[in-house]
Amino acid sequence: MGAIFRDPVLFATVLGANLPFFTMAVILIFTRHNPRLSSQLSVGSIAVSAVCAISLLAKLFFAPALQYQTLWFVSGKLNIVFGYYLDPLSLLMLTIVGIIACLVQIYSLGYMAGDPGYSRYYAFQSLFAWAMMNMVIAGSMLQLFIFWEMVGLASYFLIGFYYEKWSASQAGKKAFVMNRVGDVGFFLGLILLLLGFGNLGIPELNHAASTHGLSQGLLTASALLIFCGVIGKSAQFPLLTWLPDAMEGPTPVSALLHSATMVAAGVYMFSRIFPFFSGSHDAMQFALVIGTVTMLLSSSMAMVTYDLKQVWAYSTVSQLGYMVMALASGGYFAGVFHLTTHAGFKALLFLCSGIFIHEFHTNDMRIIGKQGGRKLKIPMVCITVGALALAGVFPFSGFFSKEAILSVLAAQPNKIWFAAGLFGAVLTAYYSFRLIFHILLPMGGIEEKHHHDDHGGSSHEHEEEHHGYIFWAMAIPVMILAGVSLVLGFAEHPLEHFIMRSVNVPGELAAHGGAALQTVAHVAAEGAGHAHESGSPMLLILGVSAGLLGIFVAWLEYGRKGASRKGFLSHVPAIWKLFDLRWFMDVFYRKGLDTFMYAGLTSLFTLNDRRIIDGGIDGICIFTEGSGRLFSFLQSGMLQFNLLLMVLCAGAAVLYFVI
Amino acid sequence: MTAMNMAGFPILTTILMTTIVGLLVIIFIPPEKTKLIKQVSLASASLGLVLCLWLYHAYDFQKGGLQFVERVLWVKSIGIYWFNGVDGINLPMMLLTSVVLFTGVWTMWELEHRVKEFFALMFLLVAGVYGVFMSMDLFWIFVWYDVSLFPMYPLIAIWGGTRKEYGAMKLTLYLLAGSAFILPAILFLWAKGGGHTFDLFMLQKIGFTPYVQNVAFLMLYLGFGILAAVWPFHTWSPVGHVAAPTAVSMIHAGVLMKLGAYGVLRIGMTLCPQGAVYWSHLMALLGTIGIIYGAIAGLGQTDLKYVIGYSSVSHMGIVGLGLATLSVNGINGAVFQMFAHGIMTALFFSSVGFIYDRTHTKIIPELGGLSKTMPVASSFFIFAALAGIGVPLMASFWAELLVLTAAVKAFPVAGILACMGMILSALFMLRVVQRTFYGEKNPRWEHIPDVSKFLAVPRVILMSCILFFGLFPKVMLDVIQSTVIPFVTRF
Amino acid sequence: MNSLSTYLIISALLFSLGLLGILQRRNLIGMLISVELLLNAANLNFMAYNRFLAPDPVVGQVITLFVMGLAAAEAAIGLSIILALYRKMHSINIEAAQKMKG
Amino acid sequence: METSGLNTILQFAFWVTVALTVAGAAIAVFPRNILYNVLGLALALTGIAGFYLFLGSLFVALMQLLIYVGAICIAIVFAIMLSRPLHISAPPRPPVKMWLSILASAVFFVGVVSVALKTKWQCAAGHVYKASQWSVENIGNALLTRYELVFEVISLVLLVAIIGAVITAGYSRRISS
Repeated sequence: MGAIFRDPVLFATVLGANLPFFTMAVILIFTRHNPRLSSQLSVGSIAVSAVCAISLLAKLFFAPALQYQTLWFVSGKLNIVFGYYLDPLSLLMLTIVGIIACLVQIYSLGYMAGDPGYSRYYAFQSLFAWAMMNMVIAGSMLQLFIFWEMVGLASYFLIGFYYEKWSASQAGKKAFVMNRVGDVGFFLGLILLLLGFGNLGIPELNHAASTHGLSQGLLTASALLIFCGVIGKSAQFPLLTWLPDAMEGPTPVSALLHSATMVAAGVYMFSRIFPFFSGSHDAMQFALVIGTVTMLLSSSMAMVTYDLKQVWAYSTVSQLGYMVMALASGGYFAGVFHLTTHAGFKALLFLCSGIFIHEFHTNDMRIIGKQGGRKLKIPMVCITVGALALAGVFPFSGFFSKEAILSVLAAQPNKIWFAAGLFGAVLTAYYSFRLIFHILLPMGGIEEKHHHDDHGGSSHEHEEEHHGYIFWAMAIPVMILAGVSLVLGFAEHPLEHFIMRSVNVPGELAAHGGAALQTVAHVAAEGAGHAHESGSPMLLILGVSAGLLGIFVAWLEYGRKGASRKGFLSHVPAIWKLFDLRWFMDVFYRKGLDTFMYAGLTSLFTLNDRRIIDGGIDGICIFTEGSGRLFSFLQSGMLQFNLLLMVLCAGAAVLYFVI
Repeated sequence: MTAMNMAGFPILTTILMTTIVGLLVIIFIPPEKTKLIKQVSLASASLGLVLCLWLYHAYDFQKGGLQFVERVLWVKSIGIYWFNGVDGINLPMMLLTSVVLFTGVWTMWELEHRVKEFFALMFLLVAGVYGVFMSMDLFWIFVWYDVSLFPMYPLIAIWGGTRKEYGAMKLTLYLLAGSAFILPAILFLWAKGGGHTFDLFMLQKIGFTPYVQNVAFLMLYLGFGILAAVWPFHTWSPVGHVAAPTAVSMIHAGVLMKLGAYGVLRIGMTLCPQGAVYWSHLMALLGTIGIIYGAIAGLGQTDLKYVIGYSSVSHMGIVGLGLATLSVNGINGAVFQMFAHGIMTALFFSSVGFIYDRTHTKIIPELGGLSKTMPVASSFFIFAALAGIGVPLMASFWAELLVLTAAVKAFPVAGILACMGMILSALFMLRVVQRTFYGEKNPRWEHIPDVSKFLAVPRVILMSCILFFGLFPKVMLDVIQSTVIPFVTRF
Repeated sequence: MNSLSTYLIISALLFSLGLLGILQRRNLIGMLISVELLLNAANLNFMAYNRFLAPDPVVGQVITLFVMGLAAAEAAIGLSIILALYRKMHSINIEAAQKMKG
Repeated sequence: METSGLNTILQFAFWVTVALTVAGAAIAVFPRNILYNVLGLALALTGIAGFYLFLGSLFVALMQLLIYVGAICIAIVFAIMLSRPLHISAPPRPPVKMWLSILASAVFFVGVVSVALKTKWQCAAGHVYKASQWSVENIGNALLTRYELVFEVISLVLLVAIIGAVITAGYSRRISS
């Protein structure tokens, strides 16, 4: 224990990662009935965590990867360790999580104000922050899995935050169960590794994979199984439908968990053991296919929905698909970089949408547009910034990361992935600007009769008047994120250097971790190198034009004067319906669950229990009882008759034996 | 037997005596003085708890083996010993028993109907349970085992709920049917061992022939398996639990079901290692079926206690699967799961019991939206449900991890199927949670008060137990494996 | 005359008479009387075996005494049951007591 | 000669005892008046006490008289007085039951007698008949040493039986009143 206080780095890590847990406990046990204090505690502790994360990043920026570990328990030959692993990737992610969680919690001060479950909300936010931070800096895959599950638990509680709403609790359940499906694969993969390799330490795994310490079969099998976890958590095909449903939660939750950090955990885990995955060509190809399919499917869904949050949810899924594509095609840095920028601008988009939703009490972009959404200037500007970043327009952060991904994809021998990536970029730009134009340039202008006018004055005054504190609590985080989205892209090279740097630092970890990282560097450099060789100007032009093309199409349909505002897909109702119903995936799951599980197995088993097993037992009982009844006729109650029989029998027996 | 350490002070007998003295004192208190009866019960239960905690603390796991041994020859001609001792397998069970008894007594604080008889019978039941766990003599194990079965009938039939006579009768008949397998098996082993000792460890040294081991193990497995709700002998579990009053469900599901698994481990696998190897596939098969079947059948239930009953079937399947692997991790996990499930299911039943006391219904569709009116009581149930799902950092997660790891190694197909059980258990627990606690506020329950601070204490104790052993599994695993590691060398 | 079989036959005769009484009497007290006969027949056997066969002279006598004690106890209990029964049913006819009929 | 004379007397006395006993037993069983039955029983029991004398045990014979004839018969008489009035005549005996009972008893009698006669009885090793060993002192000695437990158990049983009898008889009175 003393070591924690002696080592400032360890102290900051432990404090930053675990403070929210105690906050949660304190809120749940003591300050439930004092929402104000609860929120202050929670925001305070997450601020401390964020500061810890930033200072760790600053302090360890040039330091080698650090590993702390202690034995958790031993069972047989299994040594389960608990530890923290601080390398550039985890530090980066820790900082992202800390900052965004902090911003979102500040934002929630406004958004959730007056909610009856205010304290509960902050308790679960703290639970999430704790789990997510611990997951990020976990030293072993098992520990990662544990906090991965805890993150899912926090997500379950936060999605179902409005538990009076059936759809919300249903969505929470769906999220948890679908995640569980993926997690079981993950779990099995871990068990396989545990049995085949015996050690789940992240550096050890990476090292073993890159030095062929693992047999190819084991590696592929476990990589594929572990990838199931990514599919679940990062909502990849075929488990992607929980994420749009998860939008039932409060908007800040969607921003934090279901776009910026938690769902990115899958991608993070992928990059965490990237050398391990890259040891298996088959697994990588599988991931590439899954990522591409996900990206395209969810983009298509985003094109038809009118729900603000749903658009961003589908978009999140598709961007996660992008990241998986990048990683699966060897673009370690591209994936991580897109993860970083995406966290920023997608949180931004959600938080802006949250302001609209909070203001207009609807999720429908058409109604928001009509009621004067564009009059909310700060969120309108910020959401446009976010959309530009998402669409990959220079100089916003999304541009840089998307270019990085496209260059990696272009380096793939099969150009189909690159084409899919480009197509995805077009779709992304299209659906995000479809939304922007809906709000900015609503059909038939702004209806002047919306309820805000009753108070008189513009909506801006209204904001000042009514909820100054609330509005600014929401606006400031949004503006900070917008600023970040604006500048983060320019930090590409320092970041790349930082993420890739640890390769060149000979530290104590070089012994077992160095080689792993070299592989990363090698693979990544290869990818980047290819990209650059294969003509970056060409790539640049293609990437930018894809984004612009999407925006242009959106403008044609929704933005320009006299536009139909229906979308080209509305001409083909079948496809519209297909996209709108999520390619019938939900229908399929629902039907499957209902017919196979509930109507099939469950009722069969229940029937079996009641009729066959219990029936059999009861049958035995009835037989016993019946035969007892039968023989009870002998029990005439006439004592002497019984005696007589007894004596006669005894006498007869004696006679038989004697004579 | 070199590792056997004689105890100076007969701590185990003292623990047993806390219940028996409690029972006697209660018998001599006039029935009107319910408050005094409850206080005496709680005092004797807490004395047991303190002694068990001390025992747990004092057990030297580095040395391992049987400790705190008391061994006195009782009947010379057939070799019955008063032979008690603890090792890493029964120590967690003793702790579990004391915790569940303590919280169970506290949970029943509001009982009004025939208080005296209730607590007297409950202490008799627990005396039997303690006896089985601490005894190392086959004769005494069987005697205590039956002592623990007998009070179940009146406890359920008098204080029970839904279809109590049927439930009580079914449960008792099932369990006695189990006894009918166990007694011949014990006598068979005793006779084959020369007929001059019931001492478990003396019999162990004899080394039975494979045939004897196969037969005896199967009988013991079936007999004890009924109590452990091994599929297809599980149907008493939902029915019996539905009928039983809260504390009885807690003790029964929490502790008594563990007697079954413990019996298989303690008698079956100790005396018949070859038999265990021979039947391990059967055990793995039934365990896996139990895991899947319990979860799926639980999906369709509408009675809260039925759901928990089926979840117990599923969780005890994990124990069965763990034992079947005959490996360090599997048995570690199985014993740990026995402990974790005991605590968890006690929490389940105590929260359901509270809800039932207040609302007088356990039917899920009638309950909906309970979270609004009783947030604390609901959170206890939800916590238990999460533990049941196997959320990490709760005790049962580690148990499942260990068992599944061992199972995937020993029986890959069964292991993978059992993993699928994790999905099902999540689905079915969350479904119950959703339907019972979430949704619109139900006007019918609007004026029902939430759980009071006083009655929250036992539930909080159980919750903290789950969390403590989830965060620090070492505390338990060190103890368990000190015995399990030498144990598995004989397979 | 003084031989084992004489005594055995006498006791068998007494026993059979007692048996007959038990089987056909409906008066409970009559049945009790017959039971006394049965016990005495058995006692006589014990004594006779002891006298003619056993090595230890005391054992048969002790058993006889024991049986006598038991018989006294049995008579006390039996008679009190009869009295209780009579108060309950106002009859001591065995055929009236049929509550245990299955 | 003297002994043969004594023998004759003894033999005569023996057969008289047999006759009395069997007659007593018959009276105890056959008459329908319950009081006659008790008297018959007393006669039969006295006869059996006589057999004990013939067998050489004075103590047991005395006990027989004391306990059976003295105590039990009197108790039965009391019971008769406390229960049904004697003058109420009982319903007639059903003949089927009667004959069946006689058949059963006869079968039993024949069976037992044939066993008794067919068996070749052999003395146990060490069987010596010495009158001194049948003395009261000897029995008293044995009862308080080797058969101490038997002695105590009898007294305990009697105690319990008496308490039980009191409760059974008294309890029913409480219920019926």
